[in-house]
Amino acid sequence: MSSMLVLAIVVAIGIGAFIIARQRAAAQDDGKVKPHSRAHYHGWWAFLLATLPAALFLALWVIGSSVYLNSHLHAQMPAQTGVASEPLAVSLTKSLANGLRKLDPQQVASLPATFAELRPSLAAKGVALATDTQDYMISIAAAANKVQDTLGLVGAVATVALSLAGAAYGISQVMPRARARNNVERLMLWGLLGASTIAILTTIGIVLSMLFQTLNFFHRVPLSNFFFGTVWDPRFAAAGAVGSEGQFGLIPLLAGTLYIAFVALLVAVPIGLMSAVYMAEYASPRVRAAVKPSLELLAGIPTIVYGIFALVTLGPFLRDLSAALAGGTSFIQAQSILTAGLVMGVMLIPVVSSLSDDIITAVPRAMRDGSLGLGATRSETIKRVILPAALPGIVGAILLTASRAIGETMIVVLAAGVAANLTLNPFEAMTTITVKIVNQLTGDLEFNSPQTLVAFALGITLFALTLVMNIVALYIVRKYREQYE
Amino acid sequence: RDQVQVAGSSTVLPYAKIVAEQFGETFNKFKTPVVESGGSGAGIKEFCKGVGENTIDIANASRPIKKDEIKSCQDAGVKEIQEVKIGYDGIVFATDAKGPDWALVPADIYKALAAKIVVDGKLVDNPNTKWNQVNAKLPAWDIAAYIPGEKHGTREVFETKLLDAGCDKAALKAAGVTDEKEIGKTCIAIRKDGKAIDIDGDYTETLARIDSNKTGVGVFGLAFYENNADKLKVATVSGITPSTETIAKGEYPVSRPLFFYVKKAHLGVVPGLKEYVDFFLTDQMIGPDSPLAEYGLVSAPEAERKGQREAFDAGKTM
Amino acid sequence: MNIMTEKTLEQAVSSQMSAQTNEMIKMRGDKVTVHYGEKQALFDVNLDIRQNQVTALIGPSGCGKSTFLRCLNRMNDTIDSAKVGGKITLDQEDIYDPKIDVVELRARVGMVFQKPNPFPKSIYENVAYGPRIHGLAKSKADMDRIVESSLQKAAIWNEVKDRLHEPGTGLSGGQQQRLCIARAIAVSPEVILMDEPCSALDPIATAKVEELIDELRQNYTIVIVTHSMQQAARVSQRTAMFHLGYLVEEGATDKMFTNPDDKRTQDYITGRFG
Amino acid sequence: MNIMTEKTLEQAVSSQMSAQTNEMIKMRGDKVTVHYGEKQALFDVNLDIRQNQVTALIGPSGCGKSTFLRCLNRMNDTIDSAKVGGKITLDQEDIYDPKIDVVELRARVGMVFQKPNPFPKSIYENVAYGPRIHGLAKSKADMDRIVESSLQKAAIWNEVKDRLHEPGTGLSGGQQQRLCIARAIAVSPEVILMDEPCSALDPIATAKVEELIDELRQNYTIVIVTHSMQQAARVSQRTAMFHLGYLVEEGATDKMFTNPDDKRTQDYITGRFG
Amino acid sequence: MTDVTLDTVAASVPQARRDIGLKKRYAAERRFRLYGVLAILVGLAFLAVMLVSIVGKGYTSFWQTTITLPITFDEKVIDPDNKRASDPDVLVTANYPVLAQRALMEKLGIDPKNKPMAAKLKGFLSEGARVQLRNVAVSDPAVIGTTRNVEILAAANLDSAFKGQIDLSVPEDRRKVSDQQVEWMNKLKAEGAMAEHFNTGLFTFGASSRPETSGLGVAIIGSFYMMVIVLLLALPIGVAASIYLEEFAKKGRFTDLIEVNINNLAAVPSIVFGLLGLAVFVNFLGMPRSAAFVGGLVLTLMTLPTIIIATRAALAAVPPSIRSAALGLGASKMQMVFQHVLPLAAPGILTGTIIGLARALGETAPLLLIGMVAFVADYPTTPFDPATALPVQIYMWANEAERAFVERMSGAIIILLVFLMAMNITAIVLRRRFERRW
Ligand SMILES: Nc1ncnc2c1ncn2[C@@H]1O[C@H](COP(=O)(O)OP(=O)(O)OP(=O)(O)O)[C@@H](O)[C@H]1O
Ligand SMILES: Nc1ncnc2c1ncn2[C@@H]1O[C@H](COP(=O)(O)OP(=O)(O)OP(=O)(O)O)[C@@H](O)[C@H]1O
Ligand SMILES: [Mg+2]
Ligand SMILES: [Mg+2]
Repeated sequence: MSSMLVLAIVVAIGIGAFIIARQRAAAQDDGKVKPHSRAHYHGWWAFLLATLPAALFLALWVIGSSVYLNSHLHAQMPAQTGVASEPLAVSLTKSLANGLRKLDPQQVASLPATFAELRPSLAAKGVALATDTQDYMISIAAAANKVQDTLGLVGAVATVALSLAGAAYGISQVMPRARARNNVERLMLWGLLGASTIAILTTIGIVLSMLFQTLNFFHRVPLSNFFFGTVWDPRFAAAGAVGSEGQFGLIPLLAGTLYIAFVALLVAVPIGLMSAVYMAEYASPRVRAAVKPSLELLAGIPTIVYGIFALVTLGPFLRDLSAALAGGTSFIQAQSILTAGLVMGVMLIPVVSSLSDDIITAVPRAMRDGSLGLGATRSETIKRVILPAALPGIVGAILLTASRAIGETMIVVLAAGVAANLTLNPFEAMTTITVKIVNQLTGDLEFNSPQTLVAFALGITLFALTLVMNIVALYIVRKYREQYE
Repeated sequence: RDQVQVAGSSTVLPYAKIVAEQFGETFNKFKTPVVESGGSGAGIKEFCKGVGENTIDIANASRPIKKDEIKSCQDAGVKEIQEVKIGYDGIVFATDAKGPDWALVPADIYKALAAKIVVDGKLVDNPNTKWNQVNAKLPAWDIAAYIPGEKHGTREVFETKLLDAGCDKAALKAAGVTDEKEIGKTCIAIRKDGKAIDIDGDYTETLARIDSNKTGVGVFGLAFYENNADKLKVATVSGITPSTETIAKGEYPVSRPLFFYVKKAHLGVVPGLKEYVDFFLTDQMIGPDSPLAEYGLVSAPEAERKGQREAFDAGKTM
Repeated sequence: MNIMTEKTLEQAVSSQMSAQTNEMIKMRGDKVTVHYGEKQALFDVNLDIRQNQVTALIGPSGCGKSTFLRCLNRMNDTIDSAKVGGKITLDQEDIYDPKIDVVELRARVGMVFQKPNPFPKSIYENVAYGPRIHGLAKSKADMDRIVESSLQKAAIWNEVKDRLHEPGTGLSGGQQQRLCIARAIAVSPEVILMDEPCSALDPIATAKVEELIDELRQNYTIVIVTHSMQQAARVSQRTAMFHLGYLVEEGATDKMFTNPDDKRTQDYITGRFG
Repeated sequence: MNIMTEKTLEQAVSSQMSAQTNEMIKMRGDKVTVHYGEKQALFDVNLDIRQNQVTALIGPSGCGKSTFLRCLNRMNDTIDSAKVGGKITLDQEDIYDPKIDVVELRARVGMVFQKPNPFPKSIYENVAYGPRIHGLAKSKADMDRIVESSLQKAAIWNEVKDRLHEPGTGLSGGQQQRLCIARAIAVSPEVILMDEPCSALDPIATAKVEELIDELRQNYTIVIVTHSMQQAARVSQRTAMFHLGYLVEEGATDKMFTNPDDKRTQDYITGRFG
Repeated sequence: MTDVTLDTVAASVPQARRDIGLKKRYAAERRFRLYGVLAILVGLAFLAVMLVSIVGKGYTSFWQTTITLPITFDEKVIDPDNKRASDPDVLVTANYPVLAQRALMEKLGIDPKNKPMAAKLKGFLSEGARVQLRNVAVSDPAVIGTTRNVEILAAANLDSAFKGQIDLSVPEDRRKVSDQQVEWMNKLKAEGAMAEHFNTGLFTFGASSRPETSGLGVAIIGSFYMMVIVLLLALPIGVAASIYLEEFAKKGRFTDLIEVNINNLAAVPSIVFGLLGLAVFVNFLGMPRSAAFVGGLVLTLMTLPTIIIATRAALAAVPPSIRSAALGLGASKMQMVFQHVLPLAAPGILTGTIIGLARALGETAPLLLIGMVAFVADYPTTPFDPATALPVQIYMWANEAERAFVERMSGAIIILLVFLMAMNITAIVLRRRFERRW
């Protein structure tokens, strides 16, 4: 909390610096020398000088002092910690120290010697502590709190001093020819750069949050079993029970993922593309304005609704239809790749159509004129000139669609089921990687068994898969983009 | 934090919800506990993260906590865990309400759903395609069974109490499978030709599947069946009709206990935690006439409930 | 024409006779007006295009040269807001007649644009595109022949004969423009319209294209828009001067550049404005 | 300038003196080369821009006129592939010196583009934008004065004074172009660069802008790119002829148009090419 | 002369008309066009089917049956020892259901001593009656000792029966509503005491295990918090990132890397973002579970790629002439971007943002892992309190055993779709208003 206060002080100093610097700059403008930057840029520069280094220092100081405290606590731990491990003892002490902060000052002044005595007063303040917190930790925790207070105070003073120094420097920098605008803009640029790295940080975060469990999984299940296994049968994690060691073959899931995505694309791409062509090339602006958002609504319907539709309506319909066609025995199962692909395809129509529509409209008019001027009909122009020219963009759109298809869970669960088969028959059930990620994570399985951990391995595999797909997409787009223009 | 936080099994969730809601209504000074769904595994994982404000207080589980899990709990400082058994969940077979009556024995289920069975002394891929091939008394329906998926605790019960029980081990041995382990495996291997369909979702999904395939057989929780008795017809197993009574008496063979686990370190610290557990354990909640029983929980026998209350009050940990 | 009535035949004969006196009239604009939405861009333009001659349209920017040119093969149809009035005939046939098929018309009246716009396909495919959609080649060999002769007529065959299957977009600007001309020739049009065909080219490329236009005149009727009077003087036999949407003056190029009737033409040519 | 050393001061004085003999040199290009990626677009161009004169850059399309113009206020910096070599000075100061702030440079060397490009804001805001970012007005009244005088200098005040707060995009093409000129004047530049400022305008609007350019010459140094020799002849005092990236010839406009030294200039002017 | 004329006619008649296969080509043209129309019709037909099935199932959830009963707030039942002045808990814990039960029996003319008859009343009134009556008594203690008409919620099964959703041909022991109850129901209906009203509870109640007292209150607040957080974070960050990538970054490896990254993040299954949120925000940074704030952060990360992709396209579409104009006047690049380019790109940015928000509004999976798929009955006061979200509530209701929840689920889907449509319309309207005018 106190670092928040310090931060507030720093900001206040910054505001002061802003006002002073701006006034100074305005006063200096006597019309003789043309000032380089406008007054408020000087103000902002002073503000930034007063706040940024100080805030940065504060952040480092806070991190540094917690690292220091940690090692300090480690050093203080007796050889016999009395609990399972030393790190646990340290963390117990830390929570104890945090708890002590909730107590009144006089209570802190007269801390009881044993944890048993201390616990009720802490519990009264709503502090939950592990029962095997040891007595010796009380004194260590109290001392640690003192150290922390001192560190905090030093840090606060230093931060404020730094801030004041920055403000003073910033104000002293105010001169007609000083390039305050350039300085401020350079910092803004850093800010923008920072924002754009969030994508990378997210990726790193995703990989890191799955990596340890993935490694743990591969510790127990050999790589080859996972990547080349053709049977997915993880079994329920009944430790010691017969047949508890399952098989974790990726192949059936991968095949299912690709197969279902393929069928979905088979539905979404022709329909979406033709809709886009019609909207871009034939439809009047009024029709287009009505149809485009309507189709986009398809993408907004929660996927569970599609799933239920497949489960309750479409699946049985296809089954009965096939029964009627084949005279008795149905060759389409109620839950099948076909059903899932169909429904998912419908959901993805707007993704294809909206993106392709934009891309087709972006094909230069000169291409269209060139073809029409030779006496080609509209459709000939579209088929032979516009679509080939728009191909890279369309490929990109299709890949994005494929990514969405790969990532979809609910529809697959309800329409194609969860059985990991390996089949070529589109009328049978199959399942996908994403489905298994969700199910293995949310089941009744033991949480640190391979059965659950495999979800993380699947997650990373899928992540790598889509990454490769996107690199390929980028490559294709680049390669073809160079061709026209 | 002024609110009890619960996470875990989605089987226990409806019960915990009822208790939480009534708890909130009865004890005006406490907020209604938050009950997360997400599966026993995920619940216990959160439970075992450690002690303190940003960890949960209770993990619901439809299976007992595993040794490994207790160990990781302890490694994280969660030393004292109190186990509470709230009752039993009956697992029933049901078909569409308009169909004929069904009477099953474990052997039927084994013969219908196992991957391999012994025919004429040889172990072969399951050739049965209709129920009446398994047992002449059953209707001539195509075999289509909706069984719990591998993520469900119910699956384990299904395997041990039905498949394993219905498996003719002697015949297997005679057919040349001698290794004990191999026998165990063969007994619980389920056919993968689309006749046995895993359901990873909830029972609503199974119901929807039966709705759309009137000759399907589904596995449900007793509670779910009772809530949908107008659409479903339950099958007897070994001649016993499943009901709270027959399960409580131990006559109906397929049931499993339901649990929750309490973090003792949070007792008396998180407001309402102790009261919530106490409230849960009253007969008013889990007794034979309680709302939970009405919803479908099979109450534990009187003595067992009393034992649970006493053990909790005494602070017995695992 | 195959459904030509007695009367139109008569007309054709009579107009033919008048043409006999000097050159044959290939296309004729009669009180052509064009509106873009509210705005009128052309006012009652009457202009004849003579067979096997190069007609140049000149005038300051925005005067309606391109607009008139695009009326001649109904490329204005592709602009929603454009409305064409008056009458334009090709061989005495009204091209805005509903009976007229616009696809067929454009096959007869080809167009080359200001910026070379080859399709992102191979050189061969660029030229083969038109014959292919119109089904002009009976066989592969036939097509090869059409492609070769078109490229030869467009004076680019020697430069590309070894790289027919490389992309047309890889050529230089001048080559691209000649490729576009070859593409237009490949469908054997009767009239070729060119809208500032050299404005994106460097002087050397321009010279080549101008030479080519002069040669093409033997077999085709050509209409060219240019903002360069020099170019008009070099390549055309007849010149039409536009100003603010009106046709100011029209006549033999020699006369136009030496002794124009209209003051505005004189001012424009001598650089008083534009 | 405040950090001017003794030496540069000396230089300045001496060059000032030499300029005294005829006109003062405002900007000077010294062996300017420009590459776009691999392709060289300008080759060693040496050209002086004289104060209070209009310098016209002419030459066929693609010869590098715009490229050279854009070097003069470093607009080429915005094209990633463009590399500028050689030296360009403004009042003897190297404008490509790292010490020079490019924003400040552009405030001194303003630019007007081929297509009028007013901001989609009100007329007033269009003109006030420059003074505002450079902090040239102390008060609202001050700003009003700047806007009015700029619009007056651009000879458009009478046409817009009643609709200052209507969008600038609602004006006609010629008015828009004069608005853009007013916008450029408002920041009190020393040099104004114009890249084909009339090519999108009709003859009447063109005449107005040309008149304006002639008036502006009293207070500003002007460089204008035009593809119309007529225009160059009308508005400029000096003309520079470019061809294929080379400066072919440079001199007083009268002389260039009557008696050019270079064969190419002559050919171009008489319409032999371009 | 004649000869000559004929000759010239022959010459002037244009070369014999070539056969360029027009008939076939126009047929192809028509076919192609037809495919386009068909494709659009197929899409729209699916939309119609989905909407009809959702609305058809869900519209009844906007009505709820209530029974108007004259409740006597009997002091003997509520506060037998007259201690309510000293102990406010008395009013809270009183046995209110008895009051409702009594009133109902009176209304139906059942003798309270007729125990078997009285037992059949079980499941007639909602258990929520307790809270309903308690709220009346607590807010206005003066009511005690008087009689007042209160609209008590009917139990879910009765509500379904009233709406005609229960098949009465099923044998009585297999259905949830007994014949006797149906008879009473019809009686009350005839008297006008039992009627359907607009279901405000659907919008105001929190989660509940009873269909009739469960609503979307908590979910709507949770979704609202999350949308605000996503808007406040994802929009500025996304726009900043796009500006950097589109306007400042040198096209090269770094931009390629970010571009691939962003496209890939758009394809990552949403549950993976949940894993990330759990690991980073809850476990590493110690933020609370089940909180809308964490949900908002997770959805922000999920939405960013969409916003960035759309914003970059919008920025790229701003004409270069505007950029040159600003630069030519001596504006710095920052000034150019923020004062000219960004305002002109606003419509495109808006569309992208709203599309991103719409997706975020419909996501369940990432919320599962951070504990937002939960039973939450109390309203969250801050974004740090436990909350749920609209799609979560839909998902949870879909998994309920009681059938009355299915109806509510469809109702919730309608509400979600209305929100989505509202967002889309906002996007279109805003777009029109900001539409560039150059
Ligand atoms: N698509 C259009 N919509 C509206 N107005 C148009 C359109 N095309 C041209 N115009 C207007 O019609 C008039 C004539 O335009 P046109 O393109 O024919 O001129 P031009 O003589 O070809 O000029 P340039 O030499 O610049 O090409 C101009 O005022 C122009 O602004
Ligand atoms: N951004 C660019 N990238 C690559 N090449 C360019 C670029 N801009 C211009 N060029 C090339 O540089 C050469 C000179 O171009 P510039 O625009 O200066 O010609 P110009 O004399 O202004 O012609 P015009 O009269 O057509 O405007 C041309 O060959 C052109 O293709
Ligand atoms: Mg034109
Ligand atoms: Mg230029």
